[in-house]
Amino acid sequence: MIRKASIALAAALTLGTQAFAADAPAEIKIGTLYASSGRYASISMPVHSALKLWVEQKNAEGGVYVKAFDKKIPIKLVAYDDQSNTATAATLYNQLVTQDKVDMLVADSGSVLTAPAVTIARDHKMFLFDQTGTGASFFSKDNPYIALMADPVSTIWPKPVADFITHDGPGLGIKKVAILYSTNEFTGTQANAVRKFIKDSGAPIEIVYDQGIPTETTNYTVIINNILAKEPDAVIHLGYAPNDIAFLRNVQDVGAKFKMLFCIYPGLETELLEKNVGAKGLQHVFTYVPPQELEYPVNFGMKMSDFKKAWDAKYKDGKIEFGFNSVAGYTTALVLEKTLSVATSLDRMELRKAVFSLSGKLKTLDGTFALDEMGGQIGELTPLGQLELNEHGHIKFVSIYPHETATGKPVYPRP
Amino acid sequence: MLYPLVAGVLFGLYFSLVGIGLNLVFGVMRIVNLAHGDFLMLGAFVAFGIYTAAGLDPLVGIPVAFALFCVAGLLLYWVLVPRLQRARDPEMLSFILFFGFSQVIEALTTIVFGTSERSIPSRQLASSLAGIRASLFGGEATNGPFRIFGLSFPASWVVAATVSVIAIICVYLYLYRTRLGTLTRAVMSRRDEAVATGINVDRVSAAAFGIGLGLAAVAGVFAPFMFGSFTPAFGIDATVTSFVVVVLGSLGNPLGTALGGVVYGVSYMLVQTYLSSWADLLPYVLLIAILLLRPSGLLGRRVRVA
Amino acid sequence: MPDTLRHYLIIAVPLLIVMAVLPSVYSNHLLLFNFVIFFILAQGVNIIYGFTGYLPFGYVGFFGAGAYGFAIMVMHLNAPAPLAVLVGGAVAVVLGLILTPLLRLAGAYFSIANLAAALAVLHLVANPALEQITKGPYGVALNGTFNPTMAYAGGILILALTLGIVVYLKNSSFGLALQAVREDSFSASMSGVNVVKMRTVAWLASALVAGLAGGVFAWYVSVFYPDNVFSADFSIFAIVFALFGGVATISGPLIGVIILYGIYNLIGFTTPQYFQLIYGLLIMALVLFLPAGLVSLATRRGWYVP
Amino acid sequence: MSPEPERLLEVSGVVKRFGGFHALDGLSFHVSPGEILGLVGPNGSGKTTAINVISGLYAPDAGSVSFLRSPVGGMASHKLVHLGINRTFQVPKPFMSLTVKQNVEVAHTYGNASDKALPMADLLERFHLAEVANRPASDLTNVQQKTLDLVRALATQPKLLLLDELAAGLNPTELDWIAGEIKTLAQSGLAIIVVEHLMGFIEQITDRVIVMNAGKEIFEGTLAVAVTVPEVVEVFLGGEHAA
Repeated sequence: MIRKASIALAAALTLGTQAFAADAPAEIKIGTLYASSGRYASISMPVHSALKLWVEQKNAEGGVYVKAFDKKIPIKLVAYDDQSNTATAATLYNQLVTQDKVDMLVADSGSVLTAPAVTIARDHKMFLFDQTGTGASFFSKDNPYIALMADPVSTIWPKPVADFITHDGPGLGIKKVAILYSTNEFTGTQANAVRKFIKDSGAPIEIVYDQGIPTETTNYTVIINNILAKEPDAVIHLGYAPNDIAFLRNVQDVGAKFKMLFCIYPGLETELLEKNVGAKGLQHVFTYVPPQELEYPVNFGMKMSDFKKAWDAKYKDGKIEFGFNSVAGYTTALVLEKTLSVATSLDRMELRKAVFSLSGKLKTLDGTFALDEMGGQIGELTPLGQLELNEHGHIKFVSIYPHETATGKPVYPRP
Repeated sequence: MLYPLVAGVLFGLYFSLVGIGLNLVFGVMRIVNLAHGDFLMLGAFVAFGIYTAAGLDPLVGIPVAFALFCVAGLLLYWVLVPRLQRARDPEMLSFILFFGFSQVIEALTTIVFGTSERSIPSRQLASSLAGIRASLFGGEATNGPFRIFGLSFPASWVVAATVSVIAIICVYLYLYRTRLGTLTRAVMSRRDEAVATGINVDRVSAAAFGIGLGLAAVAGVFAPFMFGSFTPAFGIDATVTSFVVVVLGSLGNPLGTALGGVVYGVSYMLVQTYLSSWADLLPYVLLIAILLLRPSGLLGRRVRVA
Repeated sequence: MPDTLRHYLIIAVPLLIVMAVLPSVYSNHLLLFNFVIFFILAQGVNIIYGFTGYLPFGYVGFFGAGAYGFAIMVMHLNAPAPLAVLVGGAVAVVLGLILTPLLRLAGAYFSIANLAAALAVLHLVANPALEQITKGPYGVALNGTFNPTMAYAGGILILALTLGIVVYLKNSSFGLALQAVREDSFSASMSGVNVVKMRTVAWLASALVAGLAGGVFAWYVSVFYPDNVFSADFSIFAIVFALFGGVATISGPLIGVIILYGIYNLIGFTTPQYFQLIYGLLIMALVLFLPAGLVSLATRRGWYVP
Repeated sequence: MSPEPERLLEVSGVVKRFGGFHALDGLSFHVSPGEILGLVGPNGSGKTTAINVISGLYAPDAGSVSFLRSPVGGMASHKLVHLGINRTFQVPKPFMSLTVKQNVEVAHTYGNASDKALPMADLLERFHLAEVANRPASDLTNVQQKTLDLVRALATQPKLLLLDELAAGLNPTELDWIAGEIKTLAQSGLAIIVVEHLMGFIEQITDRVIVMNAGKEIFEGTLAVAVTVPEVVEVFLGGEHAA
């Protein structure tokens, strides 16, 4: 039944595009979900807000160019609130596909809320634009209906960190490493990757502490003390934003001195972390250098500074943070726009072909868009950087590794 | 070994404060306040507001939050509870009612404040006392780490634990040294007999409800420091942990809650040290074990079984 | 028993037929499937709460255990999906057996302990130490069993089983004895009812249907994380739906699901913003004004509601 | 009557402790079929505890309870019901949301201790509950709830019936009526133990009384004799003062 319906739908669409190019739809329907409340709200809202910003901007210009109909068509964003509830998310994804019959399906943010969409897209043979669901299990050779837009897959994301430690570390005196991670898919996979990269490198690096702790952990005082007891030269903490906030605050509160300290979110959600941890607490912390610090050369869409301006103009109240996730949402939007401009029809395989044709060519404010054969994002790799204070006492990024893009030397040990 | 023990005691004392309001409300009215954690969250917003709007020491938030939520509790009591007490199974219904209420609180807070994490810089807490501390213990007039047995702990933990101890003593004095408190204890141990002897149960209960919410809000003032940050969604976890602490101790006994908090805190820190990834299993296992093996709690006498 | 037959004919059979036919006229099959799941879960809550008075706040534990039972059978033993669903049910029953001591607790204590138990199972399943067995926090992606049509059909069968159990309870002396246990366990045992055995049977029946539902849910969605199938929302929704309609009846929980889950989805589709708020207010209004559920509007007038 | 009638229930040396408090401290007595035995004593002397132990609510900590010559101490209540022991509660505990008929039906179905069928309708009629048979038990008056509790017990066709303050709260007419019914039940061969504060009522119906104090018996015989024993009188007066 379901299959029949979707084949009919696909057939109708193909027919429409080929035979009657003049019969263009009045609008292109893009279906997505967001979480206005609950656990994933803080990562979902910035992504979704960026998508909305793009839709508004494009519709003000009369829509986006759609190659299949060779004209500009306005976009209709069909968005439902899943409240961070995955069962609700599942029915809503299905609603988008079966009732609203959206032309393009975009997942909610994060792996947990993306998971239901993966099955549904596959079932309905609908191509899924996965924004930030980096879960390794989504991407397999037998599932052609997915591509990851904005974040690198978790298995390669931390490569620059591991490379820095194994290549430059021994020279700086880094011999002992501690890994502390939250036991969820996102950070757990990154921890596995770091461990593997370090072990496979053959570098003289010893992992002296390697512990997973529950994602709900909000105090690290005792753990920090335990790590200190192992006297590591570098500490890699992999957790979500609330974990990073609590961890970095506790490091300050107990006055722990780590020679090198890496955390994910000071780079990804710098505004949020600076508000919560304070600039001093972030000083000399190693992190990913987010695209908004890099001003990647752009061949499509707004560049970072323009995007930031547009964002500040639209979201004045500051309730939704500008940061990595908002860039991710906008990147997804750009991929959608570019895809429409090259796809010869809205058929799923054509959409897939179009998305993959962008790989390596599309350069957005998020870096170079590049996919592996299974749809995992392997471009847009975030370099390793270090946070320093500028003359006004505000946070600035110094890109450290890889050397090609480096803007400074690491401060090691952290004073 | 010493470090997790001391940290566990400090952390646990704070959790006694987190749980004590729930204990009062449940003990007196047999009302299960599933929105307890949400009042904690609102207390955190009070502290946050005081700090961001007026730049004041979050400690100022303690009397403000307490007064505000005491009054809110009294109002809420008169609106909700009498209706509930007339029902056949008030305990079970209150469970559901306050679940609905916690949803409403979370939704409204989210609508007003958004979903991002918020916090207050650690050095702001007790900033007004830093000078006093410097003169007493020496050192600079800042809130650097606090040293106990030569080990350093976050100053905010020490402040939170101290306030918790003071709060527990106050509750103890209220229950054992004031008339209203004595009546409260009477209602706790035998509600029907208390009614029969002509105690104004409504007045006693309303007071307990107000004080219970007030204490939750006071605990909330420290939430930004103890949990790193807070969001409108953090209430439910706090509620469950509060239950663990309250059940570990025992109903109606503030000292029991203090003991429950410390036992929870110390065992949490020990598990975190030796079996890190299992730390979150601990509160639940503790709760089930204590309910099955000693349902009256560590200090309790009353047995509650089917 | 003519009543039994009548209940099958006027409630169970029509509902099953409608749910079986709907997919051919309405294409959001997953929404229909979720309706089936919630029919099952709300009736499962009815079995244990409506007939014996234990409010299972951690009911999702059985659901999640069933889902993981299914996943483990498929991942490690390449079991055919229907067999794996049965194993899911069996896993839930085993969990139910392990948790039978909880039935010694009364009222809110039981509910809280049950919630703690569900969270404990979640943290156990999601622990990376068990990655070899459960895939820990990294989530399950099942290959080779995906078949929404069959999974939906399986859901209908489980719903039929569940309705069968509830109709039996409503019309048999066994069900009457259970209600007697709920009302007063002392009087029930002095009526010759083996209280412990009776409520254990009801508890396990309730666990079984939730486990089967979890298994079939896992079959349908195929890709999931521990957080998905252990989400507290399942317990909460099932309880609220059952209570809203009215427990200890056959029709009450069904009406509850149709109305509330219907509204939930309608609000979700049209005005998403204030979703949680409206829902919370609805729950509060229910407790304050209609504590015995919607069906009490009819029973108050002396009408019989099956 | 034969000089030594068969003993239906034999309680000997039963001890029941709650924490350090000895609610029963070596209680011994017996009761025979067709006999009405009164259990009297001041508040806290352990009468209700004795009933609770015999009906299986509590297991005795020491001593033995035997019924029809086999030990039953610590046996689960529902099994005792099947053997033929039943009771009423001081505060009646009907199944509030079930109808009167359903209340009796549960006991009738699950607790029947006899092979003979017992027509439920007759029972309801006899205890004036027929007209409210289809009303929920929560609608009944306190006295009706007490009678329902009794009917519920009788529906299991017990051989031994324990009545815990059944008479409290009844008016004189009701008292006479219920006394008559109890006597009729005893005449049919049922052994009955009555715990009661109303001495007139005890005098009216019992064949024999056990006077209890501090968890054990201090007198056994008729009430008329009991009031002449100084020890008994002292206990009661002391008890009155304390109360």
